[in-house]
Parts: sequence; structure tokens; C-alpha cells
Amino acid sequence: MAKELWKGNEAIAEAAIRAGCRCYFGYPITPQSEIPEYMSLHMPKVGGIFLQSESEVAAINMVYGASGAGARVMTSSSSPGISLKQEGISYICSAELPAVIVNVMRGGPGLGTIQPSQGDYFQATRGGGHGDYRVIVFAPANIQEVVDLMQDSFELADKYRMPVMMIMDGMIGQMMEPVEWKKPPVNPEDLPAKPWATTGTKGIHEPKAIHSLFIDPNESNDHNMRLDAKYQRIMADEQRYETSETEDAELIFVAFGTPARLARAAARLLEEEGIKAGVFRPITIWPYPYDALYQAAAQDSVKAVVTVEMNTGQMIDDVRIAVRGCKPVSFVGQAGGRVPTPQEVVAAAKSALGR
Amino acid sequence: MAKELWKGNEAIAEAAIRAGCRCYFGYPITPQSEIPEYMSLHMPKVGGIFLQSESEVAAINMVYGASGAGARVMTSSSSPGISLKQEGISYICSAELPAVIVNVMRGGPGLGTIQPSQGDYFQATRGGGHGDYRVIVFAPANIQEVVDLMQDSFELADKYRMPVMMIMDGMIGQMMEPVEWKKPPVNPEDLPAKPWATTGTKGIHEPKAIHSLFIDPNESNDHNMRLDAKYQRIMADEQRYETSETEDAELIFVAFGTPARLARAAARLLEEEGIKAGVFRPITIWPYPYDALYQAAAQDSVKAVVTVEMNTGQMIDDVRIAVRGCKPVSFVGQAGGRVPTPQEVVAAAKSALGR
Amino acid sequence: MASGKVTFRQERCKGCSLCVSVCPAKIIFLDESTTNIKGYHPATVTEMDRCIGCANCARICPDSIITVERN
Amino acid sequence: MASGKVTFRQERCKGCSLCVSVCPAKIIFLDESTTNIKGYHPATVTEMDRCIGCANCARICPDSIITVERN
Amino acid sequence: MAYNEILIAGFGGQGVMSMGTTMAEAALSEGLNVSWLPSYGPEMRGGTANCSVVIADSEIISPIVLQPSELIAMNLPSLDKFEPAVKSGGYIFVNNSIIKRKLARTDVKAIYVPTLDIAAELGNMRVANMVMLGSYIEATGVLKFDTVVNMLRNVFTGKKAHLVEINRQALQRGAACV
Amino acid sequence: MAYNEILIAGFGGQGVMSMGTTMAEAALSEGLNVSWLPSYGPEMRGGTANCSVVIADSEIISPIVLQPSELIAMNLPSLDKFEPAVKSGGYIFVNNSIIKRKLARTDVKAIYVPTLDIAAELGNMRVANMVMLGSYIEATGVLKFDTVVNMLRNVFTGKKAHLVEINRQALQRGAACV
Amino acid sequence: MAIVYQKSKGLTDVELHYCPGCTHGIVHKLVAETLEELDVLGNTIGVAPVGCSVFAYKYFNCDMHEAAHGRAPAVATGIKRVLPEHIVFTYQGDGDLAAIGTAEIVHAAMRGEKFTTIFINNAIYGMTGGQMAPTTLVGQRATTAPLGRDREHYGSPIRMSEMLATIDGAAYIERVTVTTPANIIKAKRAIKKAFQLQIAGKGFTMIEVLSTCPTNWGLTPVEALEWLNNNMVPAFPLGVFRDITAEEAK
Amino acid sequence: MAIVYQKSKGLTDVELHYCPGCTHGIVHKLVAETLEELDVLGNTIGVAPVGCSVFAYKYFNCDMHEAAHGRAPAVATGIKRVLPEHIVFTYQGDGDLAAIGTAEIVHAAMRGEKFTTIFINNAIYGMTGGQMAPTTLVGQRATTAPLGRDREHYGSPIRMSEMLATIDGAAYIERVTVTTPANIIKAKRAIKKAFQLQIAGKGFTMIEVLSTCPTNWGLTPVEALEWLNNNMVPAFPLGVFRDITAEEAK
Ligand SMILES: Cc1ncc(C[n+]2csc(CCOP(=O)(O)OP(=O)(O)O)c2C)c(N)n1
Ligand SMILES: Cc1ncc(C[n+]2csc(CCOP(=O)(O)OP(=O)(O)O)c2C)c(N)n1
Ligand code: SF4
Ligand code: SF4
Ligand code: SF4
Ligand code: SF4
Ligand code: SF4
Ligand code: SF4
Ligand SMILES: [Mg+2]
Ligand SMILES: [Mg+2]
Repeated sequence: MAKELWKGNEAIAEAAIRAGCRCYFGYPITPQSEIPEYMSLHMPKVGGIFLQSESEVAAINMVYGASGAGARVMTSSSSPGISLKQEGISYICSAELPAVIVNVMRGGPGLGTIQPSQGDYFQATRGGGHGDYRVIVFAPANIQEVVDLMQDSFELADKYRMPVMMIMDGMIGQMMEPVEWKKPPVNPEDLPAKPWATTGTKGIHEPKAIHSLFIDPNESNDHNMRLDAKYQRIMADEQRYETSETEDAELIFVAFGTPARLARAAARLLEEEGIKAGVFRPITIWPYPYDALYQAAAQDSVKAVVTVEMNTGQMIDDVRIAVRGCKPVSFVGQAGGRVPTPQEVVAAAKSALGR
Repeated sequence: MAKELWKGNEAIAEAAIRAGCRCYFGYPITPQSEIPEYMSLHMPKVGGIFLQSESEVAAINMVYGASGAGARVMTSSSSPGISLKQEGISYICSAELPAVIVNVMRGGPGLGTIQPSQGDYFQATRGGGHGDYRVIVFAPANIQEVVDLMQDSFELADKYRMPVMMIMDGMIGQMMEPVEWKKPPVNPEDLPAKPWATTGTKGIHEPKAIHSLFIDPNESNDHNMRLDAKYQRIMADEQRYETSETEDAELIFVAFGTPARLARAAARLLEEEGIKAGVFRPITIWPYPYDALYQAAAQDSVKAVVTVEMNTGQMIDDVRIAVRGCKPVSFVGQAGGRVPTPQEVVAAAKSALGR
Repeated sequence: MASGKVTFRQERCKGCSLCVSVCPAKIIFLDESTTNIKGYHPATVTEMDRCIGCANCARICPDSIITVERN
Repeated sequence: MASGKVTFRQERCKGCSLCVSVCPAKIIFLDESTTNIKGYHPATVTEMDRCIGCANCARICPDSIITVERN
Repeated sequence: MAYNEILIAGFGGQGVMSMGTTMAEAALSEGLNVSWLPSYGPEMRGGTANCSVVIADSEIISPIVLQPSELIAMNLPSLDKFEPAVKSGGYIFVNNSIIKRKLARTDVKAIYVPTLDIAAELGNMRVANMVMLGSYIEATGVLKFDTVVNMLRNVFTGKKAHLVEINRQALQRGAACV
Repeated sequence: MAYNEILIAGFGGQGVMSMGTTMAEAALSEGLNVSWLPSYGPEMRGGTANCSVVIADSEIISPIVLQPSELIAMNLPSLDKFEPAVKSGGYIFVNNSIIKRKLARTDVKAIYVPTLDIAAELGNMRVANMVMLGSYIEATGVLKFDTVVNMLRNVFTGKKAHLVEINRQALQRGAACV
Repeated sequence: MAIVYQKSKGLTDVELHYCPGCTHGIVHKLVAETLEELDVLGNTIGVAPVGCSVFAYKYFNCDMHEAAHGRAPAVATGIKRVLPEHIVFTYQGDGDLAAIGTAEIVHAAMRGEKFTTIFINNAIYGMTGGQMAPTTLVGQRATTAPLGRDREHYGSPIRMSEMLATIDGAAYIERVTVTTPANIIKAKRAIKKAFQLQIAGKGFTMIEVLSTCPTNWGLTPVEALEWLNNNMVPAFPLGVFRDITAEEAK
Repeated sequence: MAIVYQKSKGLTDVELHYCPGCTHGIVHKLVAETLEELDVLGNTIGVAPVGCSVFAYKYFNCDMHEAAHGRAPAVATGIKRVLPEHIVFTYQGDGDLAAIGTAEIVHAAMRGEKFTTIFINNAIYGMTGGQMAPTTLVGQRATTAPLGRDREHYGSPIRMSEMLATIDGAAYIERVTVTTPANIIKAKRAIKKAFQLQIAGKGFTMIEVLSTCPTNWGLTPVEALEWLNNNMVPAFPLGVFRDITAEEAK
């Protein structure tokens, strides 16, 4: 198929519709408002539901209701709005319902800036809400990858009955890039039935209840252990990452999303100076590809690991966990809307190598 | 001073008043409702402000306003309510205002259970809200320690102009234990002035603005870097922890809050079997005492590190980061209201030692 | 006057007395001679012949434990 | 009729024409011969003697850039 | 090393909670370590109430009592629910004014206390819980009789001072049941 | 290896954004890698607009252009703001219909294009941005003239088809300014 | 003899956990009977709140979805938009609906969401132990208002029915109570009308039921009914506050 | 010659970032003039919202506190409770006040919080680029309602002044506009009265100002004023909706 030029946010919305999403609830916030805007125009055309809610809190709870009723449903927001959704996300995880949540990140904390950032890594990977839960988190690095991952997001959400989050810095939402629509669109009618959905007993089945209350400590513990077992399964089966030139590298950059591009540019600059640097890019940041990163870092050739982020250093915790002290780990980044330059990344790499 | 029997939640409230807190906003939620209840009766007696808000979202924003106006202010809630406060906490951090936030944790995720839990470790230490920010987090292990740490909490909040969070499992809020009031009460009038507070220009000073908006990426980056420098300072200066019998131990338990008691009981049981086990208890879980834990774990005598938590394994990430792969790290815990027994902890310890 | 009959699912009675308070015949009382599994003295009627089957008691019983029949 | 005088802080004018629309004397216009630093044709008055000093223009100017004086 | 884990359970209104706090206060004044933990939550709507008390001369490990060394069962559902959990060799105190069955277990010590009957004899149904407490003290020796009475003097002051005596009698009558 | 980082800046309404998307579409149809990124936010309320376009035959590193290889300045504030950032040896295209000053820098190539004057001559003020684009293409050789014209054919169809010609003329007149 | 009253098939056989004499149980029956009579149990999805009625999902004999505190109207919106032919209702307390969930109920009404809300106003936070609600009466004691609600500090109780009746999207709003068998019959009629208007697609419908909380009011169940009549009814007048069918008829 | 009109000292010299002809600037002036005239600038704390007026904290010549989106009434409550002798106001848009911040404004009114709210109703989300607001008119286009607001889907616009006027704690509520010099004078009078009642400790006061958003309405500033007059005023009638001083006088 030919490539088309798409604005990131519109591509996200279109990709969701092509993935069979027929239900969207959201509240405007820069830099992702084009998602609800696109949905408002295009959802009705495919017989889907678009509703602008009174707030992000309401939106996530509408998602909760719609998902319980069996819909393939999505919401999107940007950082402060995602913070407001945390209670609702925790409920959806506990009630084990599928949903896709997009966070087009802006700089924080507080009102911050509407410029791009990756400041919500912790929130996404550690659950900003209360209790023991996880969401699968994809961190695409360009618009094409957003589009490619959207269908997977809905499928994993259904498969594991849990939210899948897609996080990207605001730049990806605002920019235009060429996109190729590789997968055929999903017809929601072809999707497998959801026997757990509350769609009325029809007088046939026993009443169903979607809930997250387990008042008895033993029941609650069992529920948590069951969820944990599911999360362990996902950790085993769903890690994704990409490496470039990591074999026999002297230095490994670790970066997710946009900074991975910068890291590759920096690696090329380093190559010119005779330093072999590779880039390890997690695509799922939860489950985090710990073992793969360890393998890469543990190679004899590797002298240092440098994480590159558009924040003050968040993924570096996971990198440290992965690397298990086998190599020194350091950080280079910019927060709150600034993007590190390849030159800054090169400088950080050299200093990590002691040159 | 003589010991008195206090219910945890009431001791928290009384300790706050004795620490000079004269302003409280909150919303009821089990198992912490006795905090607002106590405040409603006792705040007016000291000329303080108690206001029950319409929601947790409103409460944290009232805290934001009151702190900006110069008050020594506190709010409290339990897990789902703390999730709702995340946006507000992110704002307060960015605007650099002091506040004390108490989370008497219950089992999650979702509505979960009202029974005690430690499921909000990630949320507290990694910032459940958006953007790069941290809060100082105390994790007391009994009511006496809650009381002892309260004054420090307000002082650190003022010193660093940021929220200090105190998290404890619901048991600590609900139980009664003997308490000794060691420190003299603070008279709020004696506290240092807050020149940054918005209390009117009086026609004398330039208008002040409390805000968290840094729209320009460079300004935003600078703001984040300044915050980060503050956090680095706190990491260097404010770590607190307690060790018991860790020297030359064969096994180190790591636990915060109530499970540290269980770990000590387990250590005594192990001793009877000839296994020397020590307990490392972080008192600040952010800043986390990484180096001290590393020192303890790196001793030649140590064969294994076992973390004990009332969740499905959250602090274990920090333990892994601290231990840097120098010793195997494993986990034992119960989630959602159940507390692991000393016997379960002993069994986990033995299996970690391969016995 | 119509004649009625009421039956109580006594093991579920919480002894709240709401039925007692609305019976026009004033024939319902809490049976203090017994305690059900929940620890309450359950509601009962002995002079059933005075029951008019008005269903006031059943209508107000929050626990839906009263069935009323009528001729 | 009172006579007035208006002054515009032209470099801040956004050329919105609100003042133009409310001047009873119809003497305000946007000066198309010039562009200020912000890229707008700023409001101006040439026939100042027809100004009655009613302050309509100043009252409606969202950017508070008009000062009105009157005899 | 004394380490008593006590579970007190019954209907709401039977004075279960205050029996626990009275024990805790007394233990504190004897210089022991102590914790008191109520059960809480919507199950309370159903009308049941229970609390855990731990009294020890060493550090208290957990205020939650899962396997009580002593169970005080004020009603049948509580006995049914918790009898199996009691530690072998422990005590079960049975409020046999309303619990009509005997214990199923034989590896624990049973103390039957007709709390309501005695309270009725004393002319105040509200002291039934103190009758039970008297039995507990006598049987276990965990707390001193005088400490508890002194404690009551602190609780009932002013207009309520006259209540000390009837509570003391209740304790004594309970002790006599052992 | 071609790697062009273009910054286009001016007032809102000068066609800055569409100049950028036109370049991006054309680049795509030439099989090049391309990205387009608008500035956004409340500063837009002030009436300024700018966008970054990157056109390259290799992977695009970042769509943000901090040090443009080519700056297209449609008004004076934009020139003032971005002139210092342009890479040495790069280009600055100056809309000298409204920018009355010359460049301060000497290490960059200056192209002065009287976009409004030419657009006025062509009888449609809205093609001023295409005049500028014509100059850009001609000076840099980054895109082929024909590609851009073909692209315009895709954009202006049906009732608007007649606009292709005037836009083509605008491009040509712009090219002639170089 | 014929059965003239028995437990509704709209309720499951699970025992209610409510305190003795709590009117939550009465209202449950009325909703259940309505669903049974309208023969829509198989086609209904109820939304339970967080509050004493948190376990409502075990009691109603239809599919149920439990919402977060205050968010039942948002959850119901999600459900009803996906299943427009189904019957959807929320069952919410005054803390849930009139405090934390204020925005959600107002906007469900504004959008004219086609579900029915049963609003249990007992002037207190029952579940959490008797804290002040936005509907607590001036002077009424609560665990967070130990000296009684002070008008100067907290204002007067909010009247949600009156407030929501200003909103166009609300089709039917009535305030009832369940203090006597006669009032119970009236309440039932109101609830039924609300569901009927929902089925007719008229818009948002809400029935506010003045209810008791004997436990937290510190009264016996029978005293509580009296207290409600004497104190709550004057502060929260019974009646119909909005009825678009009446307006349409004009 | 004497100066009859000049920029208020209640405004700083910072240039406003608003679009040309946006009435936000007019309302800023009225508030500033009021504070100047009441001589309370040194004693006032304003609360800025998230919306186009997010930078209001740079413009008012008094201490300012910027709130999160919708939460200005909660922030103002915190401030006013700590500093009861100070003057506190919030300045909020319709997305801020009537959507995400619904609960906060309702409960500030209920409690009778003694601050003044300036509510800028421009029937649109200005800052984020013209999305639908709860006050968007039926049929009015918005970027999230590309075919115009559909009553069946979204209900009719919410009238916040009417709704809040049902609340006892509200002392004064009036809706004004700024489309003409005469209306501007009336609006100023309303704003001044609100602040005066705040100073007198009467309770919550709010002035709703029907405003324009020429940019997102796609109209020139002058056309926007006309559109407001022709379309918004009929949907949102001007007038006083609550005035306890009038009630007290009775
Ligand atoms: C986010 C959140 N905040 C607070 C609570 C605690 N909580 C549970 S129910 C409730 C209020 C109950 O009162 P109401 O809604 O009036 O219902 P009632 O129990 O009186 O029927 C509260 C505050 C919670 N579960 N979640
Ligand atoms: C939690 C959160 N949600 C959404 C936003 C994005 N946002 C900023 S302003 C705004 C609405 C602005 O509209 P309004 O309040 O009507 O003010 P106006 O710009 O029209 O004056 C929105 C949705 C945000 N900053 N924070
Ligand atoms: S049916 Fe009527 S008369 Fe019979 S017991 Fe019930 S209330 Fe009394
Ligand atoms: S109303 Fe029902 S629960 Fe109450 S006493 Fe009568 S039968 Fe028992
Ligand atoms: S003061 Fe009146 S007459 Fe003079 S310019 Fe202004 S509007 Fe016109
Ligand atoms: S109203 Fe003010 S900004 Fe608008 S044109 Fe007139 S002077 Fe300029
Ligand atoms: S606490 Fe109150 S509302 Fe809740 S069940 Fe008991 S009586 Fe009913
Ligand atoms: S977008 Fe609208 S409301 Fe915002 S400044 Fe521009 S005209 Fe005013
Ligand atoms: Mg209630
Ligand atoms: Mg608006």
C-alpha cells in the first residue's frame, strides 16, 4: 500500500477505528485533542460512539461501563488528564476489563508545558493508581509504529482482559509522517464473543456482576494472586524490543520512543569517532525486556550503558534492575519539552566511557 | 512522659496538631476516617481549620490553596482516594508548596477491600501523577513511630517546599498501641515566615504568583532540572533506615512498615534453627537508602536477600536496584488485606537459602 | 373484613420492628422468647385470625421476609 | 458637546476593530498604511476634534491601550 | 516469655470492643506491650463485632490474631467461626447464657460463663462483658485483678463513680466461674 | 546524504503551515523521508505560527528543528528570533515585502523574496507562500519543481482546479527570485 | 388464599447486609418489583455505587456493574450508549451522588442520558460511619460534625432534585419517601414512572428517596422514620420537580 | 484636559496574550477596575484557571494562585479559609467551571464560600482549540462537534447561573455580557456588587459573563459580538438569578 502523510493524533484515531474500536470517550487536552476531534467526525460514519465527557474522571468511568457492556473501547488524554484517570484504571484492572488508553505525554509536573515529554514513564509502568496492578504499555517511536501496534493493543486487551496503554511523547501526536496501512481493518462483528460482558441475563443466564470488591482478606489475596499470575504470564510472553548494532558494542544506549532515534543518530556520530555503540529499544515498557537487555549489557565488549530519556531519569530504574550491576549505568536527558540533541547524547556516552 | 493507649488514626491527627498543623481538608474513607473525625472535633479547639471537602480531588486542591496562603496543612485518605489526588500532588510539587499527605493503605486494586495493605508503594515512591517529581515518603512501622515522625514531616515539607507523604497499612490506623508524646508541641506562631506565600501584596511587594506553568520548553526544562537538583540533595541528606542484627547475617530481610515486625519475628524463629537473619527496614522509602542496603547485602556472610511486603512485590524493585545483582533477591508477601505469617516468612527464607 | 395470613422467614428477621409499627391490627410482635441465628428476636404473629391481609407489614419489611396471603 | 482626546498605545493594538465599531463619532479606523510589531494595522484617529470623549472605545478595548481625556 | 493473642467476638452491643480496650489499658498500666485491633467494615452492618488483643512482654509481632491463644466467644456464630482456629492448648471462653452448645474440640480448655444470667442477678445487663473479663483474668492470669479494678476507677469518675462497684462485682463473679 | 532541516515561521494566516505540508507531501511523493511538526500552544494566541520540516534520504532523527539548515522567515519577529540559530552555510529566505531589514549574518546565504508584491501582481494574495516555496525549491534543489506542481494538482481538484495554474505561476515567479 | 405480597423475583435470594430497619432494603424491593412488573429484568443492567449499597450487585436479579464512588452516572452512560435498547439504572447514596459524584450526575442530566437514577438521601455517609453528607441537615450531628452541621461553616443542605430540575435534559425528577405503607406505594409509582419514561426514551430520570440510617442517626428504626418525617421532609419537600410529559401535554 | 479613562492599576503592564478582540480582556479590566476602586488590590488573591485565561496570574496586579483545570473553587476555598479577611476571586471559563469543575463550583456555592467567581461563558473551549463546551449551543459547531451540537446526543447547554441559584449558600448570581459600552457598564456594576457582598461576608457570589471567542467561532471580533447577542443571549438570559440582599430586604 502507498504511504500517506498523517498527523500522529489523527493516525492514532484512524488506527483505532481500523482496529475495530467503535467506542471512544475523552476530554480535550493538548497535545492530543486531535484524537477526540477525529473521532467526533469519523466514529459516527462507522456507526460508532463518540462522546466528549465532562472530565477525564468521567471518561475513564464511561470506558469502564462501556467495556463491561462488551464494547471495544478507547480513551486518550495527556499527562494531567491521565493522572485523573488513575483511580478508574485501577478499577478496570481489578474488574479485568479490556480497554485501550493513549497518553500523548506533555511536560510536567503540574500544568507544566504542552511540549512533548516522557515524564509519565513511572506512572505508566508502575501503576499511578492504588493497589497491585499492571497495564501492558507500548511505547512506539514513530507514527508508523503507533499504527502498527494499535490492533495488537486491542487484541492483547481482550486476550488478557486488562487495559493496554500506549504512551508517546507529544511530538508523535503533533507531527506528520508517512504512514502505510499494513493490516486489513477489523470488522467488530467478527470479534470473538465476550461471555463475561453484562448485556442482560435475557432470562437465560444467572445475573453477572462486574465489580472489584473483595472485602474478605482471603478473597482479596486470592484475587491479587490470580492477577499476579496473569501478569507473570504476560511478562513471560509479551516482551517486545528492538536492537540496533548492539552486538559487540562498546556502549549500549537504552531509549524508548523518540529518543531512540536520537540515540541511533548519536551511535552513528560515535562510529565516526571509532566507538561502536548500539541501541536497545524496549517497545513494551511493561513487561520490560529485562533479560534481553541483560544479555546485551553483559557482553564482554560492553563497557557502559547509557539511558536516554525525555525526563529526568525514570526508565533508568528498569535499566538498573535489568543490568544487575554488571555494567555502569548512566543517564542523559532533558525534561519538560526539550529533546536532547545527538551531540549531548554523544558527550554523555563519551563521559560514560571515560573519554 | 507516661505512655497512653492511642488508636492509630487519632494519634496521627493529634500528632499533626501538636506539630503545628492548623489546617486540614479531607474526605471520609475507611480505614482512615477517624483522622477527619478527630480533626473535626479538635481543630476548632486550637483555632484551626477543619473542612470536609466534596471529594478527594477537591481536598488536595484546597490543600494547594491553603498551603499557598501560608498554612501548615495536611490531608489524609486511603488508597482509592490517594489515586484521585495524583493530579493535585503533581501540581503542588511543581509549584513547590509544603504539605503533609497521609495514606492509610487498604487493599486494591479498584474498590478492593478495606483491610490493610501496602499496595501503594509504587504510587508513593514513583509519583502516581504525571511528570518528574518526587515526594518524601515516610513508612512508619507502628503508632509510636508515626507520632515521632509527624513533626519531621512538616519540617521537611517546609524546608524543601514539597509534599511529604506518610504511608502505613490500614492496621496501623485502626489499632491501638501505647504512645509516648516525646516532643513538645509546636506553636504555629513560632514557625519561620513564608516569604513566598500569597497573602496579598499589601501594596508593598510585587504581585506574587503561585503556579506550575512553564510553557517554554527551556523554562520547563530548567524548572525540572532545578527540582531534580533538590531531589538529589534530599537523596543525599534525608535517607533513614533501621537495621537489626544485619551484621554478619546469613540472610537479610528487607521490609517496611508492619511486615518489618513479622520479619523480626521470623528472624528469631530462624535463629532457633541456627540461621542468622537480620532485618533492614527503610524508614524513608523515598529517598530509598540504596547504599546502606547495598552495604548490608554485600557482606560476605550474606547469601540471600528476601523482601517481605503486604502486596505482590513492589519494594523489591528498589531492593534489586540497591543490591545491584550482588546477591539473589526474592520476595514473600500477601496482598489485599492478608498479612504474611512469621512461618510463611521463615519458609521463604529457607527456600532462598536453598534449605 | 377480609382475612389474611402472614408468614415470616424468621431466620432472616432483623427484629427492626418496622412491621410491628405499621400493622393496623397490632398483632405483630418480636418474639423475645427466641433468638435467631443472627442474634435477633424475630417478628411473629400469634393471633393470625385478626390479620386483615393488608400487606402493610410486608410492604415495609426491608428484608423482604414477609409473605401475605388473603381470601 | 464635550471635546475629547484619545491616545492609543499603538504597538499593542491588535486591530480588532471593537473600538471602531462603538465610536459614535465614527472617527476611529485601522491604519492600513502601517503594521505594528505584532503584525496588525493599529487603530488610530485623525479627526480628533470630532472626538466627544465618551470613552466608548476605551471601555471596550480588550487590551486596555486607549486613554481618553476630556475637557 | 508471655505472648497472649486474644480474639473477642460477638454481636454488636455486647461490649466486645470495650472488653478489649479495657484489657489493653490494664496491660499497658502493668507495663506490658499491648495492641488492640478491631475488625471493621461493611460486615459490621450484619451486626457482628470482634477485636484482637495482643498482650506480651516482648515486641508485638502483629496485632492481627489469626490463631488465638484465647478465644472469647460471646455468641454462637462467633464460636462456630473461630473455634477451629484456636491454638492447641489454648482457652475458649463461652458465653453460655446464649450459646447452648458445648465445644467440639477437646485439645483446648473450655470455660463456660453465663454472663447474662450473672449480670441479671447483679441488676445491670451491661456488665455482662465484665463478667466475662473476670473469668478471663482468673483463668489465664494474664492481668492482675487489681489493675483492672483500678482502671475502672479511671474510667468511671464523677457521676459514674458508682458504677465501679458493680463492675468490680461482675469481675469477681466471673472469676468465680472458672 | 541529504538531510534538510527547514524552519518556516511567520504570522498566523500567512500560509506557513500549508507551505510546510506541501513540502512534506512533495517529499513523500519523491520517496524521501519526511516529517512535519507544527509549533502549538497558547503562544499561538499571540498570532505567530511556525513549523519544522525535515526532508532526508536517511532516517529522520528528530522532527524538531533547533538549528535549521534553511530558515523561511515570513515576518520580522520570526527573522529576529531565528536568524541566530541557522547553521553556518545554510539559507535564510526573507519575505522582503514586509521585512525591511537585511540579514545581520554573513555566513549564511540570503534570498530575498518579495512574496506579497509578486502575489499582488498575480492577483491573488493567498499565493504568497507558494512564491516563497518556489524560491526555496530553486535555491536548494531539495524538491523537484514538477513534483510540487503535480502535488498541487492533487490538492486543487474539481471547482478549485483553476487554482493550479496560478499556484504554478507563483512557484515559477518565486524561483525566478533566486 | 391467594398471595397478595411476596418477595420480588427482581431480588436474588442473597441476604441483605443492611442494618436492621434500614430503608435501603425497602427501596431495593421497589426497584426490583418495578423491573419485574415491566418485565425487563433480563434486559436490565444496574449500576451499584460505593456506599452502604455497594453490595447491590449481589441483590438485584439482573446484570450489575459496580462503579467507583460517585461515578455510577458515568458508568451508566458508558453502558447505555453501547446498549441503547437496554434498561439501565444507577442506585446511589447522597455522598456518592451529591458530593464526590456531583459532576457526573449533573452532566448525565445535561446530556439527557436515558437511564434512571435512584437517589437514596439519608442525610449521612452510612457506610463509612456517619460522616457529614452534603444533605446533612443544619444542626444534625455527624462524626465529622460532632457539634452538628454549622450553616456558617458548611452552608445548608443541598437539594439535588431542585438543582437538577433546572436542567433541560432531565425528563422526570421526583422526591419521595418510604416512611409509611402509603408513602411506599407512592414511591413505587414514582420509580415505575421513571423507568417507563426511560423506556420511552424521554431523557434522564431520577427519583430521590428520603431514607433512614438508624445506625448512624443513633435511633431505632421506628424512631428514624419519625425523625425523617419531622426533620428531613421539611428540608427536602416531597413532590415532582420536573416532568417533561406534563410539559409536553401542555 | 482630564483623564476620563485609562488602563486600570489593577492590571500589570504585561501584554495580554488573548486573540484580537477577545472579550477576556474586557472582563479582566472590569475586575481590575473593581479591585482598584474598592481599594483592595493589596489584600486580594486571585485564582487563575486552566483555559485561555491561564496566564491571568501575570495580568492582575495582586497576588495570584493558579489552579488545576476546574479546581479554582477548591483552591479559593483553601485560601479564603486560611485568610478570611482577604478578598478572593476565581476567574474561570465554561469548560473549567461547567464541565470538569462542576462539583467544585456547586460545593463552593453550597458551603457559601465567601469568594467571588467570574465565569466567562464563551460557549466553547477556547484554549484547546474550539472543542464543544457544556454551554455550546445546540447546532453550534465545534471541533469535537463538527456537525454542530446535537441535542439528542448531548442535550441542551447547561445554564449554570440558574442551576447554582437553587443553592442556599449562593448570595449573588447575575448573568451579564460585554457586547456594548452600556453592557460593559452593567457588567462592571454586577462585578462590583459581587465583591462588595463578599466583603460583607454574605456568601458565594458569581457573575457569569457571556463572552466571545472570535477565533474558534470563526468570526471577526465585531461579528462575534453580534453573534453573541443574537444567539447566546436568548439561550442564556441576562439578569439576576439570586440576590440574598433583595431577599433580606423583603
Ligand atoms: C474515592 C473514594 N472515596 C471515599 C470512599 C469511601 N466511601 C465509601 S462509601 C462513602 C459514602 C457513603 O455515603 P452515601 O453515598 O451517602 O451512601 P450510604 O452509605 O449513606 O448509603 C465513602 C465516603 C471510597 N470508597 N472511594
Ligand atoms: C486535567 C486537564 N484536562 C484538560 C486540560 C486541557 N484544557 C486546558 S483549558 C481547557 C478548556 C478551556 O475552555 P474554557 O474553560 O471554556 O476556557 P476558555 O479557553 O474558553 O476561556 C482544557 C480542556 C487540562 N489542562 N487539564
Ligand atoms: S397483613 Fe396487615 S394485618 Fe396482617 S399482619 Fe401484616 S400488617 Fe398486620
Ligand atoms: S420488618 Fe421484617 S426484618 Fe423488621 S422485624 Fe418485621 S419481619 Fe423482621
Ligand atoms: S472617546 Fe468616544 S468619540 Fe472619542 S474616539 Fe473614543 S469612542 Fe470615539
Ligand atoms: S479595541 Fe483596542 S486593540 Fe482593538 S483595534 Fe481598538 S485599540 Fe486596537
Ligand atoms: S449504616 Fe445506615 S444506611 Fe448503612 S445499612 Fe446501616 S442503617 Fe442503612
Ligand atoms: S481562543 Fe477564543 S477565548 Fe481564547 S483568547 Fe482566542 S478568542 Fe479568546
Ligand atoms: Mg448516605
Ligand atoms: Mg470557554
